[in-house]
Amino acid sequence: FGVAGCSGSSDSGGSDEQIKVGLVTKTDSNPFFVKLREAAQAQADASGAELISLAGAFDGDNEGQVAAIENLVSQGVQGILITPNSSSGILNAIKSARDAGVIVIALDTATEPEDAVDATFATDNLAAGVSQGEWVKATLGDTAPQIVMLDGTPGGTVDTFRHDGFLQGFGVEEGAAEIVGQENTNGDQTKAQTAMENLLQRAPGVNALYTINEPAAAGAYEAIKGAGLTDQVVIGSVDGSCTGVENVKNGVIGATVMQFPAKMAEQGVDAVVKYVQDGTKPSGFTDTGSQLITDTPVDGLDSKDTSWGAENCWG
Amino acid sequence: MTRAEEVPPVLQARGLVKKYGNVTAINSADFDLRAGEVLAVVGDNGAGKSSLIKALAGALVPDAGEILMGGTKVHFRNTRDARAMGIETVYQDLAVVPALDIATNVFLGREVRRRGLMGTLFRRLDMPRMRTESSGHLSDLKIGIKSVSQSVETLSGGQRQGVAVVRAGAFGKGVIIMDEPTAALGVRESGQVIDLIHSIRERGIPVVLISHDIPHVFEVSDRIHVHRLGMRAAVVSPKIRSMSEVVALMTGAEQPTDGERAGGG
Amino acid sequence: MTRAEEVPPVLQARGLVKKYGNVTAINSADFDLRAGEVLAVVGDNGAGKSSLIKALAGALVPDAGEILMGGTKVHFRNTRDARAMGIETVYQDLAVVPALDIATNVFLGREVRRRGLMGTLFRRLDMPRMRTESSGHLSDLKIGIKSVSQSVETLSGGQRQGVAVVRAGAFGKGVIIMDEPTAALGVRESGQVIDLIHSIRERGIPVVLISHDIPHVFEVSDRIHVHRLGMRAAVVSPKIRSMSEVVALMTGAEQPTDGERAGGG
Amino acid sequence: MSSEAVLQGRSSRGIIRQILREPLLGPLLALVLAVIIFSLVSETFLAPYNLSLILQQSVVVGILAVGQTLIILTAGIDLSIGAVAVLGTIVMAQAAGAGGPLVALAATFLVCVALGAVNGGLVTVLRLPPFIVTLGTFTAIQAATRLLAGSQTYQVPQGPLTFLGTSFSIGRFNTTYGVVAMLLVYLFVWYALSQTAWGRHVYAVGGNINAARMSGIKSGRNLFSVYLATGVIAAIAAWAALGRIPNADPNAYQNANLESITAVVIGGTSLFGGRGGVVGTLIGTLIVGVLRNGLTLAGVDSLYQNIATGILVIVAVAVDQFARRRSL
Amino acid sequence: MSSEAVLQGRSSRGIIRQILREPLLGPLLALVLAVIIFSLVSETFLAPYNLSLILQQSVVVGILAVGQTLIILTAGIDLSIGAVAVLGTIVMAQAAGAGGPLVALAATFLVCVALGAVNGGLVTVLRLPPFIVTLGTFTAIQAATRLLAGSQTYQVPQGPLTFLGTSFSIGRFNTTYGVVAMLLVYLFVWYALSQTAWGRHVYAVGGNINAARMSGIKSGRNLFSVYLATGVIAAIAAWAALGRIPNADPNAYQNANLESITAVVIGGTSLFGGRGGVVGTLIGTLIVGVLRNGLTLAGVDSLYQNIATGILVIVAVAVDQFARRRSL
Ligand SMILES: Nc1ncnc2c1ncn2[C@@H]1O[C@H](COP(=O)(O)OP(=O)(O)OP(=O)(O)O)[C@@H](O)[C@H]1O
Ligand SMILES: Nc1ncnc2c1ncn2[C@@H]1O[C@H](COP(=O)(O)OP(=O)(O)OP(=O)(O)O)[C@@H](O)[C@H]1O
Ligand SMILES: [Mg+2]
Ligand SMILES: [Mg+2]
Repeated sequence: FGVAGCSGSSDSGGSDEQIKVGLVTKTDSNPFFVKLREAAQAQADASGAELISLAGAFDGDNEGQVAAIENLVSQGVQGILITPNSSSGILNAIKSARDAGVIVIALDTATEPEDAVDATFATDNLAAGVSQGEWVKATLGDTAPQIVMLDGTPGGTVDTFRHDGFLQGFGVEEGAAEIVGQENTNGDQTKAQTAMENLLQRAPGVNALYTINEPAAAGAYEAIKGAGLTDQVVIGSVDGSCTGVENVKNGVIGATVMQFPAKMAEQGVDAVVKYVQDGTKPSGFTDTGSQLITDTPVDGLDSKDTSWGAENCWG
Repeated sequence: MTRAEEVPPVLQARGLVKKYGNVTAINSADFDLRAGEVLAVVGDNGAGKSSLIKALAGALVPDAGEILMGGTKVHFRNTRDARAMGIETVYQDLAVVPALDIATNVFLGREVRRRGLMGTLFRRLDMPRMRTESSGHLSDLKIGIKSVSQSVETLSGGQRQGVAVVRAGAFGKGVIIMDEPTAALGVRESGQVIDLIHSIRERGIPVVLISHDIPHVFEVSDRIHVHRLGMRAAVVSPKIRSMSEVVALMTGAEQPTDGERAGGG
Repeated sequence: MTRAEEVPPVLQARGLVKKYGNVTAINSADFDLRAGEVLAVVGDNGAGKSSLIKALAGALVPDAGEILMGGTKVHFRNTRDARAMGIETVYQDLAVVPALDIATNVFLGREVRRRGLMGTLFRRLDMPRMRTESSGHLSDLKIGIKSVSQSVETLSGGQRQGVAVVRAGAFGKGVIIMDEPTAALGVRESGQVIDLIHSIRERGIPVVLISHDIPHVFEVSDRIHVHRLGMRAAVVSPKIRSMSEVVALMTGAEQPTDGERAGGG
Repeated sequence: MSSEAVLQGRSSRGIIRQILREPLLGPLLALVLAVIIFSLVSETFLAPYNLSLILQQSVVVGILAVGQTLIILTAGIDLSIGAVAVLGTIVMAQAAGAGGPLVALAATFLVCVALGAVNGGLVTVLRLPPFIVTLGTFTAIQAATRLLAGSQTYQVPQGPLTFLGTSFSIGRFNTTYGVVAMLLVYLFVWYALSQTAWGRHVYAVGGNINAARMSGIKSGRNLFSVYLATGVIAAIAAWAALGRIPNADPNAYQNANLESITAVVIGGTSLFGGRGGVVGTLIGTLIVGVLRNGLTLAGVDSLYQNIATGILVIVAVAVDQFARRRSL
Repeated sequence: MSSEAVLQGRSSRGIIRQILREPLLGPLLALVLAVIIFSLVSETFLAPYNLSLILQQSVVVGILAVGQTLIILTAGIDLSIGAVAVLGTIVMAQAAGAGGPLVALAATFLVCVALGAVNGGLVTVLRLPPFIVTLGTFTAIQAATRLLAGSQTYQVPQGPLTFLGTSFSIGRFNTTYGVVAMLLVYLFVWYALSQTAWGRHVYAVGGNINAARMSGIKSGRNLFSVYLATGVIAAIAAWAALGRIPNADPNAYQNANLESITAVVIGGTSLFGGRGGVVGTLIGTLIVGVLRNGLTLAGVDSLYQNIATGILVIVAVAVDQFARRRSL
C-alpha cells in the first residue's frame, strides 16, 4: 500500500515560479554539515533559488529527518538534498516525496539501495577510511602495531564505513589483538580527550590511532601530549576542515583525509535547478572524491601537502 | 474496674517504644480503650501523644511492644491494616491532599463506583454521589463550604480540619481516633465536633480524643489517659478528678494514685 | 471613644476587599488597633480572619481599601514592607521552613552576623549566638526542645507553633499579630503564650490575637473585634459583653449595638 | 457511553468542568495563537494534508508523553522512556525475523513492561529517586540496545508491525492508524485518570504521598502500576514508531525523553506532581509539532527555528501563567 | 581564619557537624567502595598520575555542577548551563583574537552573567518554571552559538586563557590550576551556602518559598542572585574548558547539563529543593569520574561501561538511602 502522495501541495512545475530547494543534514552541529549548508546557500543564491536548511537533532534522528522531508514537501520545494542518517531508515519518506514530484538527492552518504534517491553526490567513506588506515600502517613501518580506535556513534553509517575502511587499509580484522582499545566519542573533542586519557592508562604502548573526525583527533592529541607520548603515537583522521589541516601542519594530526562538502552541495543544488529549468533528472552515484593530506608522505600513497590542503579545505 | 476485667479492651497497647535517632517519642507506653467509651488523651506538647496514636493507627510501626484488639495481638504494617480492623483516624497534620477537591479527599481510599456495568467493568467513579454525601456530612458538622468540588488548598485552616473530621466520622466502624480535631475550629464548629463524638458513642463506637482543651475533655470523656514523657502516667476519671488536678498530673506537679498509675482509671 | 479620637489608631484598615475567584474572603472590612491594647479577633471558620490579618501583614495585597498606620496611609507590597514598619506576625500555617533548623527559622530574614571583619567582610553568620538566643526564647515559653540545631520537621505540632510564636514575640517592635497561636499548644504552653502577650502589652506594644478560645480571649483582650462573613460585624468590650453574647454575635444570633457596629467597642 | 451521558446529565457537565479545571486555558491559547499566525504566513498550513502531517509527526513523542505525564503526576520523571521504546523497536524487528509479527508484538510488550517493572520496583521497593533510577536505566538500556542491535538497523516487513503507519481517509482528511492509536491512548488514560479510583490515587500519591498512605491508599502498588502502564505505553510508541519508519534504529529517538517532558510541562502539568493531566499534554505535543511544521512552511532554517522554538516555548508557558493569573 | 577558628572552637566544631549533617554518608561510602574495587582491579588506578587525571577530567562538569546545585537547591533546574559555558568558550576565543586575553575574559563573564540574568529574570519576574525557561534558553543559546561560530572551532593562544590548564606539582602529585580553581569554587560556594545569610535564604526559598517570603526574605532577589551566580560559575567553567583543550568548539559539552544534574543528585541534593549542598555534589562528580576512569582501566568496552555506569549510579544512590535509613 504505501503512504499516499499529497496532491494539495505539489503544484510546482511552472519554471517561472521561484525555485525552492530543501536541504536536510544529519545535524546542525557538525562543521562538515555547516560547510555543506553554506556552500549550498551560496550556490542557491547564485542561481536565484531559495534554500531552506533543516537538520536532525542528533546523529540517528530518523524521525527528525522524516519530519523535515514531509514539511519541506508540504512547503512546496522542488528538490530535496539530504544527508541520510541511516542509509535505509527514511526511504518511505523519500519515496512519498518523489511520488509527489520532488526530486531527492543524497549527499555525503548513499542510501541503501542507492536508487532510492534520484542521484547521489558523496564521498566514498570506506575509501576514506582505507586511506587513513594505509597511511597509519605505512608510517608505523615495522613497529608492532597497538591500535586505539576513537569511534563516533556506534551504528552510524559513516562511522561504520570509516571504521571498517581503516581496518581494511591497515590490514587487520575486527577484534584483532592489535586493537588495544576502542571508545565512542560522538565526534566530540572533550569526550575524545577523556577517553584517550583513560585508554592511555590502560594501554600506554599505543602507537596507532584511528579517529572518526578531526575534533576527536584534536581531543586525543591533548591527552597524548599530557602523557608525553606525542612521538610514539601516529594519529590519523578524516574530514579536511581548515582547523584539521592546520592541525596536520602543526603536527597535531599525522594525516587527514579530506572530503569536499562544497562540491557535493554545489552539484546538488545545480542538479535541482537544472531539473526545474529544463526537466533533466540527475542520476547515479557521483564520487566527489577524498584526498589524503599530510606533510609526511609515504611511498605508494597519493597525498597532498598542507599548503594544498589549506587552499582546498572547508570551514 | 470489674467491667474492664470482664470484657477485653477494644484496643490495647503494651510497652510500645518508638525512637527517632536519640529522641524517644514513645517510651514503653501502655494504652487501653474500652468498648463504647470516649477516652481522652492529654499531655504536654511533645509528650508523644501523636506518636502513640500513630502507632495505634498503623501510621508508624513501633520499635517494640504489642498492640491488641479485643484481646488478640494484631500487627499493623500500615494504615490500611488498621482501617481493615475498623480504626479510623483524624491526624494532627490532617493528611489531606491539598490539590484534590473536598469530595475526593473525603472518599480517598474508599471511592464509590457507579452501579451497573459502568462501575464494575469500566470502574467509573460515582462522583455525583460522593459529592452529595460529602456535602451532607459537612453540613451536619455545620462547616459552611460553598462547593465540595473546591480544592482543599483553597480552604481556611478550620474548614480543612472539618474535612478531615468528616472523613473519619463518616466511615469509622470500630474505633475512631481524633488527634486535636478542634484545634483550628471555631466555637460553633467545635461544639459540632463534640456533638459528633457524643453521637458516635451513642452508636456504640469508642472514640479516642487527643485534645489540649481541658473543658472539652471533661465535657465529653469517660476516662482520661494522661501522657507524660512518652508514656502513660495515669488514667483518671473526670468524675473523680478536677480540671486543675489533671493539669497538675500532666506536668508532673501532682502524683497519680497507684490505681490511676496502673491504668485503672 | 474619646481616647480613640485623640490618638489615631496604630493600625487601621478601611473597606478592605479580597476576592479569590468567586469567593469573597474579605468583604469591605474595617479594622482598628489602638496603641498598647490587646485586640482579639474572633469569628467562625472561614469568616476571613486570616485573610484580613494577612492583608495587614503584607502577606496578601487587597483588591481594594486602604491601610493606615498612625493615621497615615501605607501600602504594603509584601511582608517586608510591613515588617519595616514594625509589624510581626505568627501565621496560622506557621510559615516555617521544615528542612531548616530551629535557630535558623527563628532568625530567618534577620540573621545576625559575626562581629568584626569576619562579619562585615566575610559576612559570616554568628550561629552560636543565634542558637543561644533562640534557645533562650524557647525556654522562656517553656517549650521543651532538646536542641535548636534540630530541623523543624522533626518537631511535634505544638513545638512548631512555639517556634513560630517565639519568632514574632522576640522581634516585634510596633505591632504583633498572632493567628491562633495556641491552637496546637498544651495547657501549660498556652498559658505561657498568654503570659507572653501580657508582657508584650506591658512593653507598650499592641497585640492582635486571633483565637477560637473564648476564655483565653476574655482573659487577655481589651477589646474584641467580631468578624463575620468577611467583614467586621462589631467591636465589643469583654467587660460589657459576656462570653455567650460574643459567641452569639459571631454566629449572627445576636445583633450588635450601633456603637459596636461602628467599631466603637 | 452516550446513553449513560444523557441519563447523567449532571455528571457529564461535571466531566467538562473537570476538563476545563485543568490549567488548560494557557496552552490552548498558545496553540490557537500559533495556528492563527502560521495560517496567515503560509497558505498550505491549514491544508488538511498538512494538518494530518503534524499529527503524524507527533504520534511517537505524543504517545510517550502520555506515559511521561503519568510518571510526572506521581512527582517522578522518566528519563528512560525513549530508550525503552527504542529497545522495543529493535526487539520487535529482530523477533519479527525469528517468530513472525505476533510473537514480535508480544515480545515487545513483554520487554517494555518488564523494564517498566524494573524502574517501578527500584522506585517503590528501594524508594530511590525516579530521576536517578531512570537515568541509570536509560544509560544501561541505551547501551544494551546498541549491543543487541550490533551496529545495524533492522527493516521490518510491511504487515501488522507497520499497521500503525497505514493511512486512511475521512472525507478529505487523510491520516494514519497511528494517529488514531495516539488519540485512543490519550482518551483511555484521560478516562483512567479522571474517572477511576486508580487515577485519583495517582494524583494523591503525587500530591502528598504521606496523606495518601494515611488515607489507606496502597501507594507503593499505585506507583508501581504507573510504571507498568508507562511500559505498556512505551511498547505502543515502539509499534507506532515502526509504522512511521519501518526500520528499527538503535540511535533513533535520543531526544524523546526531553521532548516528552517538554510536552508535559508546556501542557501545564507540574513537575512537583499531583497537578495536571493528559489533555494538557496533548496540547503541549501539538504546540511543539505546529511550531516545527509552521516554521518550516514559513521557510525558516533549522538553526533559526531552534532559536524561535526556544523563545516560543517560553512564550507559550508565559501566556499560560498570565491566563491563569487573570482567571484567579 | 585559623586564629578565628581557634577562638571559636565551638563554632568550628559546628561547621564540621554542619558538613556531616548533609546526607553525605551514602555518596561517600559509594565513592570509597568504587575506589577500593578499582584499585584491586587495576594497579595503575591509585597511581598519583591517574588520580590527578580523574580530577582534571572532572573539572568542567564539576564546576558546572556547583551552579547546578545552587539552582536545584532553589527547587529549580538549569538545562542551559552547559550551553552557556560553550557559548562562553566561543566568545572567549573570538574576543581573544579581537582584543586580547583580558578583554576576552571580561567578555565571557559578561555574556555568561547576562544569560544568567535572562534565566533569572524569566524565573523571578515572570514566575515561569525554571525547567521551561532553561529548556527554552538552552535551545536558543545552542543555536545562537552555532550561528556565531559558523562552521569553525577556534584555537586560543597559550597564555592567560589557557592558564587553568597549566600543570604544577605538589610532591609526586601533578595537577593543574583548573583543579585548584574547581576546588576553590566549591569552597567558596560551600562557605556562602552554609555560613552566610544569603545561603540560608537559598535553602529557605527552595524549601518553602511562601514561608521565606512571609519571613521577609526578598525571595525574588535571592533567586535572581542564584541565577547570576550560576552565570559566573558557567564563565569559570568556560575558562577551565579552554585550559583543558585550547580550542573552542560549538559542539562540545552537549551532555554537560545532564551530567551536572547527575552529579548533584548522586550527591544527595533533593530535586525538590531546600536540601543538600555542594560537598555532596563534589563527591557525586568524583563518583562519575572514578567510574569512567576505573571501568576503562579495567578494560571494559564502552558500551558495557555504559551499562555498568547506569547500574552503578543506581547502586550509589541505593547505598545512600540505605545508610541514611540506618542512621535515622
Ligand atoms: N520524624 C521525627 N523525627 C524526629 N523526632 C520526632 C519525629 N516525630 C516526632 N518526633 C519527636 O517525638 C516527640 C513526640 O512527638 P509527638 O508529635 O508524638 O508529640 P505530641 O504529644 O503529639 O505533641 P503535640 O501536643 O505538640 O502535638 C517530640 O519531641 C518530637 O520532636
Ligand atoms: N488562596 C485561596 N483561594 C481560594 N479561596 C481562599 C483562599 N484563601 C482563603 N480562601 C477562602 O476565603 C475564606 C476566608 O478564609 P480565611 O482563611 O481568611 O478564614 P479564617 O477566618 O481565618 O478561618 P479559620 O478560623 O478557619 O482559620 C474561606 O472561605 C476560604 O475558603
Ligand atoms: Mg501531636
Ligand atoms: Mg484562619
